[in-house]
Amino acid sequence: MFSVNSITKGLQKTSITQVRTATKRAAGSRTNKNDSAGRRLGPKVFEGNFVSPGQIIMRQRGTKIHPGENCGIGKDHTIFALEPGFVKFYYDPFHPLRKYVGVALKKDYTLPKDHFDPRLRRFGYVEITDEAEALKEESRMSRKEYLQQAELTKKKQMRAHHDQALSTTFQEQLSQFVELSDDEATLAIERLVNNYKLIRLDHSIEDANQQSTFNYILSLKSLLANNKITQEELTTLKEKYIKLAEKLDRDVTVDFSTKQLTKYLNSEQRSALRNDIKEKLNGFKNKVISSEDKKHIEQLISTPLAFNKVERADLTSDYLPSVLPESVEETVFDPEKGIPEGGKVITKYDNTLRKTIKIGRTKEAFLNQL
Amino acid sequence: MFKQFVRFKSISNTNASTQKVVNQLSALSASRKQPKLIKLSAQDLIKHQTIQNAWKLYSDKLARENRKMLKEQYESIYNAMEELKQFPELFEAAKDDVKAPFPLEMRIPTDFPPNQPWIYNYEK
Amino acid sequence: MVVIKRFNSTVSKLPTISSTLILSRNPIITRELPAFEQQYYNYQNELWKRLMWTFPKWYYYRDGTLGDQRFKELNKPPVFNNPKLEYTEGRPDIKQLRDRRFKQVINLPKSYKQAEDGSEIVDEEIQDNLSRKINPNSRITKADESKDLSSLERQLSKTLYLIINENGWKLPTFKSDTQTPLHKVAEEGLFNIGGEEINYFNVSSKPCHHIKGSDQIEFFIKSHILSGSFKPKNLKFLWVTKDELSEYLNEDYYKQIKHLLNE
Amino acid sequence: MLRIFKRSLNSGKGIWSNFSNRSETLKVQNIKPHAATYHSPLLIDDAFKSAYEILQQESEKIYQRAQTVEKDDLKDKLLSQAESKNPEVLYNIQNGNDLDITQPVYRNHLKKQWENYDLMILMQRLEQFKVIPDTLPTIQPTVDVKVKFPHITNGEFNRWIVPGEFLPSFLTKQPPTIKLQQFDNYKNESKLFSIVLINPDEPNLETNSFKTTLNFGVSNLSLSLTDDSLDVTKYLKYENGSEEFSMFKSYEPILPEVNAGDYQRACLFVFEQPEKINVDQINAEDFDIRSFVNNYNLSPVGGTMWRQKYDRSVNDVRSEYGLSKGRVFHRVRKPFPLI
Repeated sequence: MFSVNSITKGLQKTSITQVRTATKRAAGSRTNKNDSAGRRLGPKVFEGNFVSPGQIIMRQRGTKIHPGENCGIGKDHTIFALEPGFVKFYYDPFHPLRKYVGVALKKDYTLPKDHFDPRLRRFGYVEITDEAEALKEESRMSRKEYLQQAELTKKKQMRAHHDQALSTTFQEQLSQFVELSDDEATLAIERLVNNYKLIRLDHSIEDANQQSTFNYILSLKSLLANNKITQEELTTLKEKYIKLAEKLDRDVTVDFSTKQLTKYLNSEQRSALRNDIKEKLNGFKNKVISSEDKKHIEQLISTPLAFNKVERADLTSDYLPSVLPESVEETVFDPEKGIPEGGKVITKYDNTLRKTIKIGRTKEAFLNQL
Repeated sequence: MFKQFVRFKSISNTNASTQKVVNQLSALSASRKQPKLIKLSAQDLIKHQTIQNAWKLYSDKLARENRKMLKEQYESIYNAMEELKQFPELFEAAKDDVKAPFPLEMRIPTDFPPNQPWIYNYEK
Repeated sequence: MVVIKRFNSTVSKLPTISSTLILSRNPIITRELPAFEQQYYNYQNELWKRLMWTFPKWYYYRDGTLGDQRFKELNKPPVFNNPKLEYTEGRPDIKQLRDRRFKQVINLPKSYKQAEDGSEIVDEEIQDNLSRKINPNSRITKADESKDLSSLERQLSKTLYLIINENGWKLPTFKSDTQTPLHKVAEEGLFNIGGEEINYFNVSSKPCHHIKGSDQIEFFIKSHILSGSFKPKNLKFLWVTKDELSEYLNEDYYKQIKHLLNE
Repeated sequence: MLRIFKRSLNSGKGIWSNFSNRSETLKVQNIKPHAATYHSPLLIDDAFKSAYEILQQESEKIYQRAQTVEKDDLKDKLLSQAESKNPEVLYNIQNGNDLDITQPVYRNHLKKQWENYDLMILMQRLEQFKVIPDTLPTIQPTVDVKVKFPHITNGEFNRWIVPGEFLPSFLTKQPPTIKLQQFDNYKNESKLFSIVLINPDEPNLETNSFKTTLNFGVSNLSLSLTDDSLDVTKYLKYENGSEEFSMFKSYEPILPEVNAGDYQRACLFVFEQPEKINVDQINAEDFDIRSFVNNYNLSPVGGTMWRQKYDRSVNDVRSEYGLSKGRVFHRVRKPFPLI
């Protein structure tokens, strides 16, 4: 038996270092094989350095550092500058465990900025001074816009045509309501056309009137801004127009559904008219309706300024149903006692009797065939 | 050869036991047996909501009263036992609650009374 | 409002104590539903029936059997959807002999004979037959009609409490020494005044409440009577509901024990 | 027949049938009758009748409690609570009838509706487009601010604008109608408001950055729950010399130049004023919104925003306002640093 000491002593004395020389070791070890060249990671610019847009600030595996203000991040987490400026590394109080790098647009600007302070922003566009080039740039269109031009022009023409048609009808009718000079008539028709367009969009008559007046005042101001008229002229024109508008609004307005001019009624008069018409219409309820009655009812429902589109449809279905109800006794007959001329027999199920019954209806019951 | 297509009445070739299973499953299945969904009108929807609102209010009130009563009963027992501490023997006797077997004669209320509502001839 | 109190140990003289028995007869039938509850349940029931699946008639009554025949006699098929007809209250939507717009009402063949007007034909032979028509007993008993307050068969839907007349109406109270447990005192007292033919269930040996006087304390013990009867000699007694109890007891006293009682 | 919650159904004795102290607007409006083919659930009417009584009694208790309460907000809450289960009110709310904003129950409903949708949209747009903190540090709206341009005859734009959307210049060429719906104004009092419209994206070539321009500024505008908007009627009165409110900057639309950034933000803010402002002291040329708020002790109560970019109508509107032709910028952004 040797003690450990004696062995080590012996080794020191003889100093034998064993080397395996002839054994097979050329294949190398399994774990040491996957070394690669360094990926050259790390920051590429440092605190306070100037960077241009697109310049790489940091290469890394994962987000050791997060992209802060004016910085972007690539798919391999490379951080690059989005704006020219000075690199700043910082912590953000909203994410206390992250390190950030940002680009400050000014040298002495500290990051992160206070949360409630406005951002510092760079404009970066350069004005085109050459007029021809500027015009070219201005008239440049996207493909989408270019392709829509034809349709847009067509729509514009149709609108103009429509307005023209309205103007002519109004021009013909205007003299029935008010006496105006030629200049005034032009203004009045312009006003009425605009009123019509606004009323069509559910504006009240009074709102439309005010809007048209306001439009005219703004157009006068525009003339003043372009030095076409003076301030005094503006005042006189304005007063003149307001007088005209008052005169016009008192006497005439546009009925939206018929596109015709009609006498103006204020809201009280309109509601009175509505009630009056409804009362008249009630006279036709549960009665046989002749073709003259039908015309009369249609006329009542389409009285200018009384009802809007939805109300008119409701009233029509109420007072001019396609078939009169059976409660109108004159239109019902007993089919067993013979069928009058033009009468029809209808088979229907009676819920209370729990069986089918036959009912005769005279031709007067079918209003849609009058 | 020209084959004429005649539509015959289909004859099921399942045997009786299979047909029985089919019948049983059809009694369970939903196909063609479900009613139309209830689509309430605007008025009826409001009525339904009102009924549910009132029911919620009503049952909340009952539950609140019940909770209050139970709390008071508990406090009563607690106070009575505190008072009973003056009499150690009684207190000990009350504390050692000998669990009496639950009486089998106790019955749950039914919608209608039994033929004989009360049993009188009890003997010890 | 009851406030939790702590026992004060500096009492020099021990007060006298008594044990009061709250003996109750539990309800035998279910409570009367308030109007709104009844209406709500009826409404919900209608909704539930409306949404119920169609009755699988073909499963219970096979085609061509006698049962099928009887079922068809009792249940008229619904109105079918004729495309040539006009239906003012909506077109029928029939699937499996049911109008899917409504609840399905099914009349099942009765197991007993029935007269034309729906009343039962009483047949002496089948009085004990299981297939006889079931006529439930009335919820109102004779004791209710005769207003017999000492009967245990009155007010079946409510809890009844025993009160006795000893210089005025009161709950049965028994003097107690400091040795016998409170519930034993109450039990013995009850047997003493009402005979031993009472089957009762003592809820707990703990008192459920106490009322403290100047030199006496009244403890309350809860128990239920299950069968038998309270038959005292020369003692007036009543079985009353919670509401009626307020008329017989002292107003302050009733207020103090109100929360111990059930409807 | 309308078999509905008519007051006749309930013998007309409860608080919900009593209109001596309650507003008529709590009555049900425009009941649509059932179609002939409709079938009500069975027994619904019986249960409804009792349910109505129960809720009505509860409401009566809440009304009594509300009478003893002093605090305005608590009282308003109780008054709203007392009506919130009323079937007539529920019908009006659920069937798109006009709601009377002066009634606590309707006001609270509208407030909840606003908080649950419109306010969320607004805050999202203000934050995403960095309107806060680029203009004001932050804002907690309590007033619903709606904007539309009533002069337009094109149906597509005849509506309240959604915060953040792109608007064409022909639409924004006239001052907008601004509606302020207040929710915490319990007594329908008149309050003073200031409204400003600013554009923080005007190019500033000297610094290669941006400057803020004031495009519209109004002060001392007195509005209440019922009189709630700045509209053409008020603009016309102002034109005719009325002094209902004061304007320290007349409306000038935002007119973006060619390629001047992706878009320009029109930020409209509404401030509640503690007292009248002397508008002559306000510097409209070099306007700073933060100092404006501090100087006059204003509290921002609401706002909205939209975006604009160069379109084919810009040049026409420029000439209408007598402005010179706009600059044209190069399409590509250059890497010149901030000066």
